[in-house]
Amino acid sequence: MRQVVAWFVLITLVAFLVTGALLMHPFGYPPADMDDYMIANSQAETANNNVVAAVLFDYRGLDTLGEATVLFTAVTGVMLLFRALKKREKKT
Amino acid sequence: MEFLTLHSPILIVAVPLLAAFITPLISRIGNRFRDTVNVSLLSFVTFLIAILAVDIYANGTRVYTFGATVPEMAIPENYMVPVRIMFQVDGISIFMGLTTTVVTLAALIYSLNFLKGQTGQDRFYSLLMLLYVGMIGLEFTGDMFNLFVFLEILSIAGAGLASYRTNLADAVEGGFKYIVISAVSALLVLFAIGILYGQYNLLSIAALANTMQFNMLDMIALAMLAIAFFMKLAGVPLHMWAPDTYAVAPAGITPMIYTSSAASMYALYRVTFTLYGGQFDTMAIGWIVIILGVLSMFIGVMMAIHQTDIKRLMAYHAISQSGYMLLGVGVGLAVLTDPAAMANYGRDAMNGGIFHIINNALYKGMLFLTAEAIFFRIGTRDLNRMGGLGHNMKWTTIFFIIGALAISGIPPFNGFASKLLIYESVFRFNPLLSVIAMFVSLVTLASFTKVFYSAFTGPEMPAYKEVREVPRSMLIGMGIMAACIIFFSIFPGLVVDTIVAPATEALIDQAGYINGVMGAVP
Amino acid sequence: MLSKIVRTISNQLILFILVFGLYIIMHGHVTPGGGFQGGAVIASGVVMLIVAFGSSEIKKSLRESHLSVVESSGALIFIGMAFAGMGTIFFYNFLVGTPVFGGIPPTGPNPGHVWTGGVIPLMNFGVGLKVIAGLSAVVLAMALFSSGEEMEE
Amino acid sequence: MMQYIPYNIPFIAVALLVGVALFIIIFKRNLIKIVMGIAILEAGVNLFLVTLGYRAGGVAPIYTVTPEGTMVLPVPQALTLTSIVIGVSVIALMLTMVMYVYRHMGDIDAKKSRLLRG
Repeated sequence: MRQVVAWFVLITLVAFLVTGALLMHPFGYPPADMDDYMIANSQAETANNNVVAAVLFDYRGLDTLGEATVLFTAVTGVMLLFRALKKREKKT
Repeated sequence: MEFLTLHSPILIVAVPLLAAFITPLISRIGNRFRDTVNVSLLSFVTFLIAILAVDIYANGTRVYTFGATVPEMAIPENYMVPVRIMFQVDGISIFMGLTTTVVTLAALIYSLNFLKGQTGQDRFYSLLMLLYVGMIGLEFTGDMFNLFVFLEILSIAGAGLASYRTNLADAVEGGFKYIVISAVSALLVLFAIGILYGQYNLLSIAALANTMQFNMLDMIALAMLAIAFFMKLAGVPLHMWAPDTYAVAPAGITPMIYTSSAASMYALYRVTFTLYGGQFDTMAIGWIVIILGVLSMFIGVMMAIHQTDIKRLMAYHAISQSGYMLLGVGVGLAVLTDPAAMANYGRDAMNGGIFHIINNALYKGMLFLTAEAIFFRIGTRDLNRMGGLGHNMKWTTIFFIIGALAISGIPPFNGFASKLLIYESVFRFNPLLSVIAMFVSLVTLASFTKVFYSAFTGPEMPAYKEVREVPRSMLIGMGIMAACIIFFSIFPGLVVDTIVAPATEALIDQAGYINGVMGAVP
Repeated sequence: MLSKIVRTISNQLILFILVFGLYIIMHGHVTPGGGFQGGAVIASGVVMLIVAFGSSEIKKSLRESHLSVVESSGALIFIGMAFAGMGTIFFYNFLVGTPVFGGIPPTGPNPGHVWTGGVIPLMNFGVGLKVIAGLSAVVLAMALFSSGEEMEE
Repeated sequence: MMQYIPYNIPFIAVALLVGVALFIIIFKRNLIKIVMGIAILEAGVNLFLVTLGYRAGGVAPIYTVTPEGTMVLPVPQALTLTSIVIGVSVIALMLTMVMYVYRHMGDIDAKKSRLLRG
């Protein structure tokens, strides 16, 4: 029973995804209002030749801060788990 | 002061972030110093959020664009779409922000004594701050991709904290379950963001809502977003991770993970109301939300009855209470396009559902804290092995009674205020739903009466003769929440008028949200 | 620990990996690359050392508490640059037009100059430090755990 | 719809990749395989993001000694970079937890665990 439900869910999801893929804009011709602004203005506004770096650290700087935070969080989490426990803690 | 008001939206996120980054450095100076710094920084953030709240209730939505020359200038000069990331803080955002901050402050103070003498404290506090950053950023942001990033921060921090007690197999498994669910739901969100970005080349929520065309692809994206956030908020039938994770998370963290589910609920509301505001078949979607809410309510409470682990029991009640919030807001969603019904009862239902979020975060959080206090003293979560604790743990007993009465909707507590709003308005929508809600409330009362009798009353058990009251910081943590509950119980009308009604208004008023960013553009 | 040949070669290679990684970090605003990519390159060099010498040998020279300090300082440099823009607004690129990294490149294709980019090279540097320390710490901790040794507190 | 099919092969590849990943996550019970499934899901989503930004005949969006011509979109590349780093972080934490589960259980089969069975 579980298997049947799981297969049903999976096939529905994949069917949706393939339909979505067929409905997307033609590959290679995306709409580009926001990106064109960045390509045109990154040199003047951020003094930057690398537009991707300008997007990462200036236009979408908070995302990169968040991304660095995610990495920090994961490292802190891994270190928290791998800490050496004291004898007293191990008992409970 | 003007500087603080102007920059408060980002300072609220950046100051705890700074605290998280410096915690590994300053803990080399000493544990007391680290605790002092963390508590004072979080108190400063609480002050900031109060300033921001006053400003927003007086002057309306605040937009803060990163890296621009003026905070309100979301769209560059002579251009028609927003390019930079912006925070957009309106009534519902600040409402959720207040909830999160109160719970976090209580949890942090509670943890101070709880963790004394254990290993890994600096990393624990660092992650606690990061979990707060994740929640508050998710609530403030006005950008879809930014929302995804903050969702990941809160998931990773929550999972790391949930498996804090690595010596227990259950703890690691609960954390693993949480992170698998979080990763899958976050990737679904990212996929939906990709679909929206591919069609409109926009990432800002307001700009997307402005240009949305509601074709087939948008509906697929909506379905993905809804499934993902529903998974994160632990509604039935995607609730299986919640009891395991809530039960094993250490003290203070369980209320915060629970609040992060509420933040996912906020994200769900933000997507359905603001991003897709009312342009789809609201009646059908509203009914789906209502049915899922009623299912969560009913199944949650039924599963809770026969639990013997006190925290699992409370976790199932948490699922059941989420159902009330979904029910209230679902009724509002169902009649969103019908102004007469909206004015008649829809607004009240949404008020009730949203008021229930903060009430529930407070009393559910406090109940989790009392359960951890018991665990702290007697070392078990099994109800059958408890008894007679009321003799020695007087304050904990009082806090438990307050929480239990509030969650069961007994007048005059705040749970009754929000539930009454839901009952009344839902009754006018569909009487049967209201009856089910009342029934669930009765079962909740029965279940908590059972817990109260088996844990606190009865003769003093010989094994627990030496049990003392928990240390002071834990009492202060619980006391902060109890004080808020009592305040909300005495002045429910005031609270609904000042903070809940603006939140409801912000959800309904999609045009206002869009104008906050796109205002200058014809 | 692997054979002497492997150890000698990785001892020599690590220098080149360091230089290449630093180049990628410091030129992130002119050519493809940046803090994350360069940091990952150097962290992979550390992984190579762990494989060649064994985790317990590396643990003696690369202490986990030091890595944690480096990681925190990298994060602080990054968020500090963001805070420094707060005279105008958070994340404002306040160094554009100043002598430090402030040169504005001509519009359109050009040969590229290192002293451009405003705060971006500094942020790249901070992120680079963070990624090096963070990824090395994770790999080292996993290697130590699977070889049965306890971490230091 | 039909006229898009030759152009949209990358998107269909994404759909199939995500389908494979969902299959693994739903049906496999080995914890390492679940982690692998999530890694594949991430790869699929990253591929989706980066294909969104491709412009026919475009060059990389970096002005340093670049040929003249249209540039591909920079934002999807930045988003992909962010999402890759996030993916690495999530997988690192997951593998840590799997290592602990193995230490406690001596096994990484979810059927043998009390909590992970469901």
